[in-house]
Amino acid sequence: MDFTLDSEQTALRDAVRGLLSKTYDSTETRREVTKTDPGFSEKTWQQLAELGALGLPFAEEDGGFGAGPVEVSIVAEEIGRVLAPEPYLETILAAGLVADLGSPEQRADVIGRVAEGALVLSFAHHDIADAVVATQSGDAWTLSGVKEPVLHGARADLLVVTARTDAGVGVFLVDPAVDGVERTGYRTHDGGRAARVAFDGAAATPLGDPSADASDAVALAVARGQIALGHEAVGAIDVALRTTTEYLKTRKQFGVTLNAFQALTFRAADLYVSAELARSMVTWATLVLQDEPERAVEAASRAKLQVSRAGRHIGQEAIQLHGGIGMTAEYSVGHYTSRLTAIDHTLGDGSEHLARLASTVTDHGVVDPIG
Amino acid sequence: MDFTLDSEQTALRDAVRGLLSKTYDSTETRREVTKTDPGFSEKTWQQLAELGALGLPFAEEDGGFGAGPVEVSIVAEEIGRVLAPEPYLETILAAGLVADLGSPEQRADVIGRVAEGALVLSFAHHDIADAVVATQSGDAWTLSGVKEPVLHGARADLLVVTARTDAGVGVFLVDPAVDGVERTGYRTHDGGRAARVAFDGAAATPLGDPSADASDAVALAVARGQIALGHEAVGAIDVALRTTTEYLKTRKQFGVTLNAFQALTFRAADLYVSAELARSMVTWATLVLQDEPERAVEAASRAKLQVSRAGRHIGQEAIQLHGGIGMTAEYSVGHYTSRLTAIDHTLGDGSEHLARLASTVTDHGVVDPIG
Amino acid sequence: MKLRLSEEDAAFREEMRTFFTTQVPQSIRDTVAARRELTKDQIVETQQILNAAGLAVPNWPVEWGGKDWTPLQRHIWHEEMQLASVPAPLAFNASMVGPVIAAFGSQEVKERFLPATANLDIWWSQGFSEPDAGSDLASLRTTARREGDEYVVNGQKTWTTLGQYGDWIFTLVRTDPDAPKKQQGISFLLIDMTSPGLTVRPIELIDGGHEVNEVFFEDVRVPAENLVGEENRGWDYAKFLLGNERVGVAPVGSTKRWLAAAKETAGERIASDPLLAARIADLENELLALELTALRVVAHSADGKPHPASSVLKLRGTELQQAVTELYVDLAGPLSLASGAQDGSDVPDWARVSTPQYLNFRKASIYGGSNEVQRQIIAKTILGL
Amino acid sequence: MKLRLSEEDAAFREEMRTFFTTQVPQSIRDTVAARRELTKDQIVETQQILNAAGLAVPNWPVEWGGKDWTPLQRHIWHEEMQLASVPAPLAFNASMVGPVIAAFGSQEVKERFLPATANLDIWWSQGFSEPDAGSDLASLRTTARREGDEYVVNGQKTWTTLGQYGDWIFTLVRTDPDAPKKQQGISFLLIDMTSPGLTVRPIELIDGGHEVNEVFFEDVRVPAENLVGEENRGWDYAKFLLGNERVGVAPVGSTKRWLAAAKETAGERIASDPLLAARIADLENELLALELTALRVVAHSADGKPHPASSVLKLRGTELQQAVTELYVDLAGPLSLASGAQDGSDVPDWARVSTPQYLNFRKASIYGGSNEVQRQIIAKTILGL
Repeated sequence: MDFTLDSEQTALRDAVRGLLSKTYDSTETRREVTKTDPGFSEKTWQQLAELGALGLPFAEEDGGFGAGPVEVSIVAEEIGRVLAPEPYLETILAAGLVADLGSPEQRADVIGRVAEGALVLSFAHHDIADAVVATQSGDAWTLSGVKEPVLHGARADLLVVTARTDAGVGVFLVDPAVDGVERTGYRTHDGGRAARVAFDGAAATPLGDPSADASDAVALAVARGQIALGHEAVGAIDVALRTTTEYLKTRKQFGVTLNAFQALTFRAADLYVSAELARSMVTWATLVLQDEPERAVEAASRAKLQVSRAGRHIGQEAIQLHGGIGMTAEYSVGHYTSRLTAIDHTLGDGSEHLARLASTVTDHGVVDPIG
Repeated sequence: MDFTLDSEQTALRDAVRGLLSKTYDSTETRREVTKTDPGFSEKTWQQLAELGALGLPFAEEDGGFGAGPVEVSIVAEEIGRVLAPEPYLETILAAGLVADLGSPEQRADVIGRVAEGALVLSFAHHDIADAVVATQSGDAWTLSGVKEPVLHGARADLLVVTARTDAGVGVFLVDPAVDGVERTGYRTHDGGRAARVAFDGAAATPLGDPSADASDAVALAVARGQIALGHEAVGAIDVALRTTTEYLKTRKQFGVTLNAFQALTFRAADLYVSAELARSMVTWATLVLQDEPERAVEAASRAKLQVSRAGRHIGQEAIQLHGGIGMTAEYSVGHYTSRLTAIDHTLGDGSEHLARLASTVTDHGVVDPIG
Repeated sequence: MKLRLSEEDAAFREEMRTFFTTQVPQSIRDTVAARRELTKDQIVETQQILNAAGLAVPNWPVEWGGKDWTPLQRHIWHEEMQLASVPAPLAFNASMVGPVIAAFGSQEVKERFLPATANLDIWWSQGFSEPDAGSDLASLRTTARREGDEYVVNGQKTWTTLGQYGDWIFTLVRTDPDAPKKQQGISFLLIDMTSPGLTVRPIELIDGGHEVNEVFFEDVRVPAENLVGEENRGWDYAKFLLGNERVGVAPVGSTKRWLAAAKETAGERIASDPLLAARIADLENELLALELTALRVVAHSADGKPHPASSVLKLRGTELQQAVTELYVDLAGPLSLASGAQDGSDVPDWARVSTPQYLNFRKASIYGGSNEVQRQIIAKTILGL
Repeated sequence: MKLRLSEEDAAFREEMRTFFTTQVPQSIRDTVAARRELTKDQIVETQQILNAAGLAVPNWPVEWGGKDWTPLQRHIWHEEMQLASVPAPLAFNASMVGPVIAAFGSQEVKERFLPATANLDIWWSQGFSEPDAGSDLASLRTTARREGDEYVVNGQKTWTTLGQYGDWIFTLVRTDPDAPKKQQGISFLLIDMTSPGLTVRPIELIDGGHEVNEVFFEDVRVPAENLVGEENRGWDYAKFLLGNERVGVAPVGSTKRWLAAAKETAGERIASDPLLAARIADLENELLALELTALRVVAHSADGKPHPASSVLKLRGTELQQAVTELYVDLAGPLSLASGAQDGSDVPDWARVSTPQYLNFRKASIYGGSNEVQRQIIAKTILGL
């Protein structure tokens, strides 16, 4: 058991932090970037690729760098710290399905380009009404139905789409430029982008064997996304808490700095407790993903629930402890709250994960973290 | 709409408060009384009768005083303020079923003696395993089965027992001295008394028509008990909160009184909020019982839920804000916590009432308190 | 003690209910019900309808358009208005500056401002908070230097809600910088927002909306006749105003309405999700307890002064308001991200607005005396701590 | 980073698990599992079994019976002990006075006390708190006046847990009343509880149990050789001791075991009551997060000094412990009143003890540095507030 980063991992963290903290050096800079489409900096995306951040978890033979969940978490946490709007999570998650399910040709085609920063992927998974249906005609497949919201779906160069097949769930690659795909993009409250993506007989290529149910592969990919999101949240939480404690130390009211008010400092202490517990849980989930992937779906639910609680607690209190300034778009802390709220509701919120865990609570006695 | 006591009600409150605050003038006095069976003062019971407190809600023709739920609440709240251990709730609740269901003879026999303080009643309602069953043989009825815990069941002069009949639920009067009744009494954690009461072919007299289901009457009687308990809790909460704020004003630590610590005074403010909301809700429930008894079961659940929350919040924090002294049996505040815990789990705890309210939450749009 | 309304009060309630549900345009009420933003015109139109019926400023003295209502009637008026999704009369006019002018203004000031204030012919803005004077309001720095018949005002106000619509602004300004206590030396001054030297700058909030502003004063010249009451007594008037404000900002009725609408929105899901049902039932119970507390406060505040328990209403009222906004976000789930969805999106309106509203309502526990200030009031004034 | 234990640590865990589940009498472990009170003899027997195997005081220096374990091994030892329902070595001996004597005592004091302390031949009591010195421990008033080779001790201690069993008591006493700061002038003195003038008075707690005491000192004469370390340096030793105590009082393992047992107790009800299932799942998750935090603290406290985050463990650990006791009361429902039920009652044991335990564990957030003190430590030491 070991919770420390090795020297390569530390170097990766420092490199990503160096890049992102320079790029997003102020709330204003980030607001400028998110104001216009695609809602992120294509240049920063390239720089992330140059750092090697985009190919980390993928096999070297596919064009990746053969690293693992820990390295993904490191990048995600740095993204969370500055609320970098780049489509890292979406691309990595979708590319993960290509890596898991795709043929050697598909992998070679997609992964390498992702690693180079040449492809932004999007994972079109949420059926807003009836499920998107995949239909086979000879060797050809088409999709029909609507996915929404699809994060970064309007900008994406390639869509990884889940759809209903006779076997259950299938996963398909769709080139958004083909006929029968209509994308309507919009801003999300956290400065991100999402889209309605409508398929109407759109040509699609199966990832893996379309006559088999891909539910387990999708669940694992989603778990990886949830855990990465958890790290993104933990990064955001850390900065939101620091920003808040700094404010308490410097803001004066009634002739003293706010940290003279014990009612406020005790609440800050409770925030720290929440933050530490969340960090422990997502770190553990990453290690489960690395060392015991068969438990990853459960671990991801646990992490997501903990992060949901911590994100709400810290997001809400960070604003409250700031007072009015925390409500303004010019100041940083409200953006952290907005992003934490978005993370909570991406890939299943706290209530959903609690319900899942509740439904299996009698399957075990104690929970043993180390298996 | 009027939330003020009239002059007679105020006089009743003052009289009961005068009696009880003299009788239970200290934690030590109450501990002495609850140390030995029957766990309350027979003399105080008589004095309550002399004040007219025991016959309040019953019709004058039955030997009662023709008052109503408000008067019962006034007495209950005063009992709660000093944690008086007398079996007021049990007796009034059980006698209420006699008044509602009993024949004129049964009413004349029981109510008058209750009002005089000559009878302690107990309501044997909770089936610990299989339900107590009532069996008819000619005109005679017998009961078999176990009720536990029956509050003040060992001391009671007369038991009002719910039992399963062919029609559903029946209510029966049982003289505990008859063959086939075995009572084993014990202390409860709050200084009260309870008993295991086993019936083995014990002779019983039906209250009302045993061929009809008495569920509704039982539900109303229980609701009355819940609402009275709510007032008892509100009385206890009020004193627990006052005791705590007094302590904060006088106890010194680090050279200042505790009310110099804002983290503590803010928590006291939150306790006040809980206390006020609980008081509002039980007061309303009493008025519903008085003016719209058809809504009383729902109102009682609402009151019990609110009181459960407030009782836990204030019971737990009252000890915490005191520190070690709050843990001791010599000091008052822990007894309030103990009693509030007992009240919570008598006649349905917060979770049970929340589940009930949840199951009917779609039956209405807004809740209109005034009908 | 009794629960039922008197016949008179029941009739009054019916009258209010009928008025609000028939006399205020449906389109305005629909906007409120859907939790969308009102236009300035909609707010003005509503208040003028109410004012024409004598229902805009019932809390004012009768001679200035008020009603000689009981506190309970005032409560009924307010609750029915919220339940009917009628936008309340603009608080800056009806609950804040109006009562101050009516109580402390000269006859001239009253005649000049009160009728126009009641009818929203003047849109008032509030100029109290400053960047360095939040909860510690009395440390404000905006100065008004007397020069002949005028005051010369310099400084900055902030958090001026809807200041972009403002015609006039009522301000607290420092007229005696040498006063021994900072609460002394403050005056209550009315300022025409078209005055030279006065500029309004929008502040964008975290929900992307523009509802508050900064207001800058650079040698703004204000006729001395615009002073309300006496010079250097402004702090007293401000306390009077803030006490009134506290009562007004615990919108039980609108929160009840939102919660009822959430049940409709959730629909079948409630039956299949016991945790959701319990969460709603719990909120409903807490709201009922708060409403009943409001009724108790109303019943015991015959003297017209704000009851100290009004802090309970503000504190708990905003907590519950925020809890309901959070419920909507959770109901929307992944759809809650789609705040920017446009025509053609399959995301329903209520889900699109859920997160911006949740974020926006974080303000509720900050403004109008933050919840920390309310706890302080409860601890000090009520509990004597 | 890796999750799995090293082979060596996994083997260590297996060894501990085997020892605890086979070498400690089942009857003692059953008593702990049923949450019933242990007798003095059971506590002594267990510690002597552990000590014979070298497992009673692993945190002490090796020469006095300690083990050269890594922090992770110490953690595993502690967790496995709790999961196996083995009563931990008496904290007053193993975690409090022992380490202080080992670190600061003279060679004579070490030889005289440490072996007997490890083997629980001496039962130590703690004499720190006083009626007027709770969280503000340094304001203690018990005095020790030097007279020749003796100290004469006068004063009163309180909250002395299990003082009724105590052979000796380690105390903080004021040896220099004129010291400029109250933290100075305090000494750490060992006192034989059979000394004339020393009396122990039981304090009944609200659960009806007797586990704490007052200890009175009336001209108690104590040989000067019983002083630990230097005169007037006692506060430093006390801080060292309290830091160790904090780590020990976050019993994650036992709370986990209780919660798992609660699931068995609830049985079928979990499947039919989604709110109950969610409550348990939630607690389980919070406990896991806490356990993982403990592991992170362990992994980062190589230098042996208490990690500041140990305050998180105490604070959250006791909150969760209390939440589990509350869960039991709710599971018992009406049966939770039957705390005094005797033979013949149909109320199961676990339900009878539920409320007394709930009431008793209110202490957990008060003793060992109240949760307010822990928040203060977090705010100051970690957050710099």
